[in-house]
Amino acid sequence: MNQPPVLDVVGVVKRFGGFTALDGINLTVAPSERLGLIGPNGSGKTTLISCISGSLIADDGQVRFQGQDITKLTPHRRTGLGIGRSFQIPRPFGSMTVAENVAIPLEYVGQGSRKEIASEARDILGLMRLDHLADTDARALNQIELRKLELARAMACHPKLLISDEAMAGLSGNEVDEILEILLAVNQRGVAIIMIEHIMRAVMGFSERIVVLDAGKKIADGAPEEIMRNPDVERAYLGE
Amino acid sequence: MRIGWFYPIALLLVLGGAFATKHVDSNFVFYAGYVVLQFIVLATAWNILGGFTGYVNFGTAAFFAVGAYTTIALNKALGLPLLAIMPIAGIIAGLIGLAAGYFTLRLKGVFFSIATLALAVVLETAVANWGYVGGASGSYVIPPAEVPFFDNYIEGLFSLMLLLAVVAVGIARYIALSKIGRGFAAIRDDEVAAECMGVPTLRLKLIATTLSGALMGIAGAPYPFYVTYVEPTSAFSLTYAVNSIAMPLIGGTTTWFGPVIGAVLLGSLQQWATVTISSELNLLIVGVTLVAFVVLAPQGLVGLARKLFGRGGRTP
Amino acid sequence: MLDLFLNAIAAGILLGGFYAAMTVGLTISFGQLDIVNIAHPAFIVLGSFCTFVLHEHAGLDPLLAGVLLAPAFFCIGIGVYSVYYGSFERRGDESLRGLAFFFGIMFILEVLLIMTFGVDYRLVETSYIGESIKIGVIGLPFRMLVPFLAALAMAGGIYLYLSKTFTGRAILAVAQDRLALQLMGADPVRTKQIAFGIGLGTAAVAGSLLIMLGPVEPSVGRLYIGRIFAIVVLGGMGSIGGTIVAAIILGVVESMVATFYGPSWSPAVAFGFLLMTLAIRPSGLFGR
Amino acid sequence: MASRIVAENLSAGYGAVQVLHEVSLRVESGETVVLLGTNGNGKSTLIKCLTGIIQPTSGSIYLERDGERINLAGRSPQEIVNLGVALVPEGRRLFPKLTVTENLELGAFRPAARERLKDNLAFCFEAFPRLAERRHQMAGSMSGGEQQMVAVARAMMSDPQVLLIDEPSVGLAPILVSRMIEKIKELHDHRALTVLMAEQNFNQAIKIADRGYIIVHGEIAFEGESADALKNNEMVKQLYLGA
Repeated sequence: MNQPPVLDVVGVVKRFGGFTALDGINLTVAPSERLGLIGPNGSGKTTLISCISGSLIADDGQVRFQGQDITKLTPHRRTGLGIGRSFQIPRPFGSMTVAENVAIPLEYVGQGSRKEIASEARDILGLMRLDHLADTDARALNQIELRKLELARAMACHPKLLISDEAMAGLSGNEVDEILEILLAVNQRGVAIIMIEHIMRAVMGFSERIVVLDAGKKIADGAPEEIMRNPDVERAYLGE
Repeated sequence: MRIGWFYPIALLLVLGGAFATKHVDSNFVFYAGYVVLQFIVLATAWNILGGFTGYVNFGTAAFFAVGAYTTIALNKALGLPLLAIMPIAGIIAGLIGLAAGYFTLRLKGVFFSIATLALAVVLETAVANWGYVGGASGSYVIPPAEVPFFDNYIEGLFSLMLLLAVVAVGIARYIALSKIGRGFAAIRDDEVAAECMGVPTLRLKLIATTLSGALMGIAGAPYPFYVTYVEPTSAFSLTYAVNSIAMPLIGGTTTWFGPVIGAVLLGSLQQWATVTISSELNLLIVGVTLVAFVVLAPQGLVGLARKLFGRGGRTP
Repeated sequence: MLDLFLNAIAAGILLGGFYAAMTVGLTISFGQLDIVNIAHPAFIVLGSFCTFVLHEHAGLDPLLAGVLLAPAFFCIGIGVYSVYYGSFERRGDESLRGLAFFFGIMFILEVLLIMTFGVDYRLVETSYIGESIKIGVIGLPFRMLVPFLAALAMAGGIYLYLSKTFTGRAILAVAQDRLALQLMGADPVRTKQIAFGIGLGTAAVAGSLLIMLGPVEPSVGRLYIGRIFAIVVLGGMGSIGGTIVAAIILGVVESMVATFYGPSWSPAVAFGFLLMTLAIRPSGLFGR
Repeated sequence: MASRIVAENLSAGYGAVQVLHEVSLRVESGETVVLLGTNGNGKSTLIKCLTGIIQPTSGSIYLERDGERINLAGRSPQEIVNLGVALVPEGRRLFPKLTVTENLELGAFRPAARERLKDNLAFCFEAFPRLAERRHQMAGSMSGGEQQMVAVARAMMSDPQVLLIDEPSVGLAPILVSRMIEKIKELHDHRALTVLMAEQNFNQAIKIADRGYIIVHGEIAFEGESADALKNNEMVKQLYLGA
């Protein structure tokens, strides 16, 4: 943990009208760390990663990525710096094939020639076990394939930090394992990962560290075993 | 790099057209052909923004007329020849496109559409009040008596418009097959996802509005020489807008050749129909065709053909 | 000079009231339902010509004709929205093809009117149109005063309908959360049909006011597109009160410009208004 | 007026993902039944099935009202609301640009509730004095807790016999959660409501429960015939925290 953090979130606040979705969140992620972000429904997880990836701009506080202040940058600039995200509800480019979907970030974030892009797209699709569907129209995919495409596209942004927003919700046990294996393989390549997940088995097994949000506040931050013993976390989930 | 089939065919088309001027005697062919080609340019230009990125420009007539009136003004003031005026017309119309996009595209897309619609009205009023270019009563342009290489100026204009059409379609095709075009398609499919995948969406949209506007302006520049008498109501006629929208939607908006198909079909039909039926009925047909296609065949003829040949399904 | 100034203001207020009548239907369809009905001014012109026919051939008072036409326009509105819903809104295809659809309708209406009536200007004459009353130095011509009062009455009626009836409240809510409205027991499609119908109904009345104000030709609607969209946006996208205030502001500014710089600049004022509104304050002056 | 809800062998999902597998449950007239489980297990999907927001792929849903048996499957949300079944949806789903009063008035859209609008409005303002103070405020500008009050009050405005509540605790601080839960009990007692509440906050939910179901991976994993039976269940902690 003595390396400088790849991501440093300081006192981030986000309000929607009168509703405070994030109330001064602090969060750091070390290079190639696996971080689980959990919390009851509506606790602010998706809002937080939107402030990190740029689809929302924090009302207050600061987001730093590799030491650079990115609080107010547009999403595509952040992507260019190395933040990749998947969407909770898949948002494929419906008029394109799977390979073309992956090529978009490769082309706009990377610098490669058409040939290099094509071969890298193949690599990524291979990693995601989507290579057999490379020439299929994205709108013809099923749920698990769409989730994998989301991750594949996020990987194609050449991220140093990958944010996986509920990539496993609604999937079967085997499918969850498959996504977990993929994410581990991604992590092995030195990519830090923030995993948002409701499936406890998955997130507890995957993460080196867990951060728990409740009602827009961070209530716990520690190793999975600690978190499970933490009375505040139990209270957040089970109530008092 | 491979040359591919497009450029040789394009070259052949231009040469063939120029060759035809030497061997076809009927001027009607060139008068009618000019209009169809002009619609190919306008439809293609509209589609670079509307079809590729999904933002609707209602102001084709405004950009077209900017080109036409640039010619009138510069021809009168400096006596510049058409070929020198065309790039200037493109720059002016392109800047107007850029400004309209810059002010409205950060908001919801419909505001851009509304702004272009209002732009047409305001520019028309401005021109109608501008005495130097003839005001509301219009002005005459005297075409040059001699045109190098051609027997008469209409053949020259026809060949020029043919070249322009080929260049415009070439640009649209180049974009469609390039990084920019893939970025456009990403914006059209899902702008939020595109932005998160590193696509600079605002910049790309501004490129589209500028380029689209510039091509429309260039297409309008030769217009005064074609009609020889220009007045605001004809230069700003809504028929340019409705045609440039109807043609891509009929052909198919997501490809570079959809607008060409639509322009050739609808343009030729109109040229044929103006001879046989009244011009109002003619316009009514365009309007009804537009509405019928958007309601019944939303992907246009290209989409219908694809459905017929079953592309887009799942490859086993 | 002061006389001129006061008269310009008075004329602007009256003009603004008339603009409000033209806009209030769009405030509902665009502001509240999110339907970009750019054919609205074309329907207003259709209303003008229907008024003209009823006045010419049946001798009806133009305002009465407008009111009688409103139910027919209401029904047209239900039909238009049903097609729009089935073809675009349900498929999520409003932004490109939905816009082109209304543009096509606008064009068709204009061409049909040209085919039926030619491109000449038409007007209506009634006993009161030529009159005017004088208050001090200010002259208020009836041909502007009547549209102004009719506009206020119509806008007021719609305001009451929207805030005091159950269907009216559902109209205010439908664009905000469709599912939540279903959970209140209301049918969103039905609600939007009614709302869009009302929007077009106002176009009939506005059309009769338009032809009362001055002669009308088939393509005159286009001149108002920039104005009425600017008013909807400036008025806060869906607020009836905001629409009236924004319309009067535009009317006064236009009237001042026309008085002191010449009437040929009026359309430019509206466009400047629209651009300024979009660039500086897209939520409008009176956003809720 | 007695109303009970019976669902048998419900299966449902979104596209290719099947979320509910043959779920059966019943809510007797006047009962408060809680549907427990962490997110992603199918609580919301079940509630959405009962209110017509999504249609089940198989199985049946009946509302029994004074001996009359009404099939709910295949009906739209608005039809179901008109039968006297109100839903407080997940995420509240207020009309943010309408005032508190306007939101509540919309709650009374159902023809059967219109004539009682005044009484019900007074009742809601009495139950939630905070809302009476803020009746002219835009709903979107209110805090999370206040918004949840509006959502519950708005559902009450339709004069329901059956009240379904989906995750009332979402996004609320703990103290507000417990107040909201108590308020739901109070409304239940006052109006003799039949209540089905989906909630992940276990200890809060069972405070007011007569009975409950724990739903795991789209199946009923445990059926507790009393609050105590739920409380003493070993399964709960394991399910919730993966311990």
